[in-house]
Amino acid sequence: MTVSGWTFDILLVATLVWLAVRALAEIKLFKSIVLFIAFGLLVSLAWVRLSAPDIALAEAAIGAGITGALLLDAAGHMRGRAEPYPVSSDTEEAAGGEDDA
Amino acid sequence: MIDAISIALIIVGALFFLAGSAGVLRFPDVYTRLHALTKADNLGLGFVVLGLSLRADSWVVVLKMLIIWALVIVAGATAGHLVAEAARTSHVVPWRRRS
Amino acid sequence: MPKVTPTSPFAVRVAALAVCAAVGALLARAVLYIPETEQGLAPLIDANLEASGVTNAVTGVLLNFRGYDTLLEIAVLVLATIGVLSLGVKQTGTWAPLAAQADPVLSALARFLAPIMILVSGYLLWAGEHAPGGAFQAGSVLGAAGVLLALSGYARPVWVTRFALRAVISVGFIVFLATAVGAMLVGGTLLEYPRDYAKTLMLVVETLLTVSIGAILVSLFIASASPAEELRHRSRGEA
Amino acid sequence: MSQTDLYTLAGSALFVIGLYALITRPHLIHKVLALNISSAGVFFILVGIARRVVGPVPDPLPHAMVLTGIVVTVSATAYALALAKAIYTETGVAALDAGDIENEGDPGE
Amino acid sequence: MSVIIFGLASVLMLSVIAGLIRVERGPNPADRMLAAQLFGTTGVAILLLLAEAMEVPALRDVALVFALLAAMAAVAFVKRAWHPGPSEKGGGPS
Amino acid sequence: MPTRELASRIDRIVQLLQRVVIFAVLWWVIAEADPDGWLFGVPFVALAVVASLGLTPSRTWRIDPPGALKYAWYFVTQSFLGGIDVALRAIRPSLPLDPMIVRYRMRLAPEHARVLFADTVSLLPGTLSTGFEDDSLTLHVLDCELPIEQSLRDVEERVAGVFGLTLSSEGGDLRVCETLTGDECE
Repeated sequence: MTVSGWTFDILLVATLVWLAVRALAEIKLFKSIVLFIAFGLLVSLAWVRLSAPDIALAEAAIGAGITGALLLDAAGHMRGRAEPYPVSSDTEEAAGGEDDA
Repeated sequence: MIDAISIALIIVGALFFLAGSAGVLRFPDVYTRLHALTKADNLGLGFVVLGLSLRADSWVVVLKMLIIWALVIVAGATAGHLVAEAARTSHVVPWRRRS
Repeated sequence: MPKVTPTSPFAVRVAALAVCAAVGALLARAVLYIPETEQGLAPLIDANLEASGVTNAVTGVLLNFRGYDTLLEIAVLVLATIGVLSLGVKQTGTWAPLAAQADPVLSALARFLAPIMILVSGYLLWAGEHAPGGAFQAGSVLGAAGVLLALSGYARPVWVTRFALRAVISVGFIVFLATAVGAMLVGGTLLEYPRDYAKTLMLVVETLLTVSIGAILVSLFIASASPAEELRHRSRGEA
Repeated sequence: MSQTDLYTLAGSALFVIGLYALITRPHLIHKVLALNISSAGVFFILVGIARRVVGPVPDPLPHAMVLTGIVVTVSATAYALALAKAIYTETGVAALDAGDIENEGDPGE
Repeated sequence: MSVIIFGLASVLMLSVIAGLIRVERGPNPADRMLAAQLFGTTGVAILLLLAEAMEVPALRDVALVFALLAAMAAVAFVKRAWHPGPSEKGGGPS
Repeated sequence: MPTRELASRIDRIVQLLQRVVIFAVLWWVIAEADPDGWLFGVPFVALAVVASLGLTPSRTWRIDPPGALKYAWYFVTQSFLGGIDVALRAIRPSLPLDPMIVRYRMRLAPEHARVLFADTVSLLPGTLSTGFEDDSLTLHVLDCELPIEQSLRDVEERVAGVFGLTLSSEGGDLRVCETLTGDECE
């Protein structure tokens, strides 16, 4: 295994573990779902690195296409429970980027 | 020689991806970030595809990568439009330089 | 906005942490010390691959050598679908009017992508015989096409009656089971395909599995997803 | 330490992270996510084991099992989410530990 | 040669990680979602690079599937998770 | 009117053949020109054609090849410029942005042309489409210094060229919106 291959693997694995922790620790429902969708996409890359393209294909289709849609639908169904959606301009979050411009 | 050009093109592509991510991080609101995402990343992927095409074994592989690129462009443009529309109809206020 | 209590009580968390740490340590030790000398089943599978009717080892394992895994899996899928359908988020026609309201950009995307997805799903089914791909991957892409159409308001084309949908959902499982039992009757054991017909049988089973898996994934989504109309009513009611 | 070890160790970590969250997070969607992450961890370990074989090709058997596992996981996820939504529709609560949820935000907000 | 390509794939990984910071910061659900969209595009690029570096042409198929489904999350988000604000016709307050 | 009927029938057959060719080429490319693939290729191309005809049943528009080529060249060069423009803005320390919401009255009438217009505009320098409203497209502009109106008119002409359409004389003008929904545009 080459050095740059290792760099890629370590970056990937570290990101995966970090995403898993963040997705599960996050209180905001929608945010943790987005983190999980990102996790699913990266898992697919991990299968590639484990020379399992068969699994990578299935994971790509299911992780990106179906699980994500199911979870987002569920989040829409239960919205407001964990994160209020900004609906009007006076919602503090809606202004967007007041802090990180 | 061809290898060098191909690597150079891929590096340019990677730079566009980095610039796109920089935009997504630095730009002030969701609309401007969508600009960075749709334009810079699609161009970055274009350069990566171009660079890899120079190394490809056959024309069919080049065409296949171009199809993949076209699909990503369509997806990116549509997703940008939809997310921007959702944000606008939900009254997410755009950032303004003045006022 | 009142604060959300993020996790369980402190004592539960400490106990869980202790258990998980122990499990994790054991697991890490175990995976690091699996002996490398083991031969595994790869040579065995390699040697018999020719008999399976395909050249992609994973497909061979899935549909021939360990066909009962796949058979039970598709049974699980059918059961899950029955479960979701019977949970009874209302199956009224509320999806249909969505088409009229659908964003033209979104509906153009769906009309553009869905046929390509069908084509790619066929490609993956074909590729599965000798390269990565196969019924599951093809079925997932087909399912994704259906989910995209559903999201864009094309959930239920008029020609899909409920009976037809149920038939498609179960056809993969039924035919798979029939070939398995048939193989047993012809001689040999459950799922042991006659060598000469292995290729054809697998082709038929795989194609039907693809269609079934696609239909199952779409119905899992449609049945569990609440129609937008209902969401609107709900939000009005709450306000 | 090989590349495979990296992924099997990450798999163990993911399994444990998922397990912990499954026990401690009350929200049903978090539990579903936890299950998914745990199963990803298990799949990593399985495929990692497949690569320990000395031969030229990785053992295809665990690959086939993981493939089956992924599809079963998505159907389990769909079923669990449908159940969670039904529970939410009936009770207005989407968490197992109702005591913690009393204080949660009003959906109308 | 594959060393350089792996290196460039790692650079793209860094760009994905930078996008994750946007998911963390938000502040708006749409901001988080667009970062997820970024992973789709970058993922396609990474897969194409890996297909070349690891000499596994099948990875282009994975990239193809990624590309086909790249808009899926955004569509699901807009259609199912995001609810129209008070001003939109027909939409109740959410 | 038998001649018209005949014409429409011929038109339908041409349409069918066009799609068959498109999807067959697509299969050929995706299968990387493997001749063994046609056993699966033929039925799945047929399925894709059926799906495509089912989803987009009667095509009342046709593509004008020279116009499409012109559009393609314009698109490639402009989206290249668009990418460079936004990348430079993203990395410049001063972050040169001066965004605004504008509303453009479209001269294109058919829906398919409008969709192509909106999708194209999102990839060109400094513009992002954010939704249709009657005959207008609402856009987010990255920098109000850019010559937006002119480039939008250019794009519209190219898009019209793809389908061989003539632009209506009405519209083609831009209004700056002070409010978000574009209710009060100057």
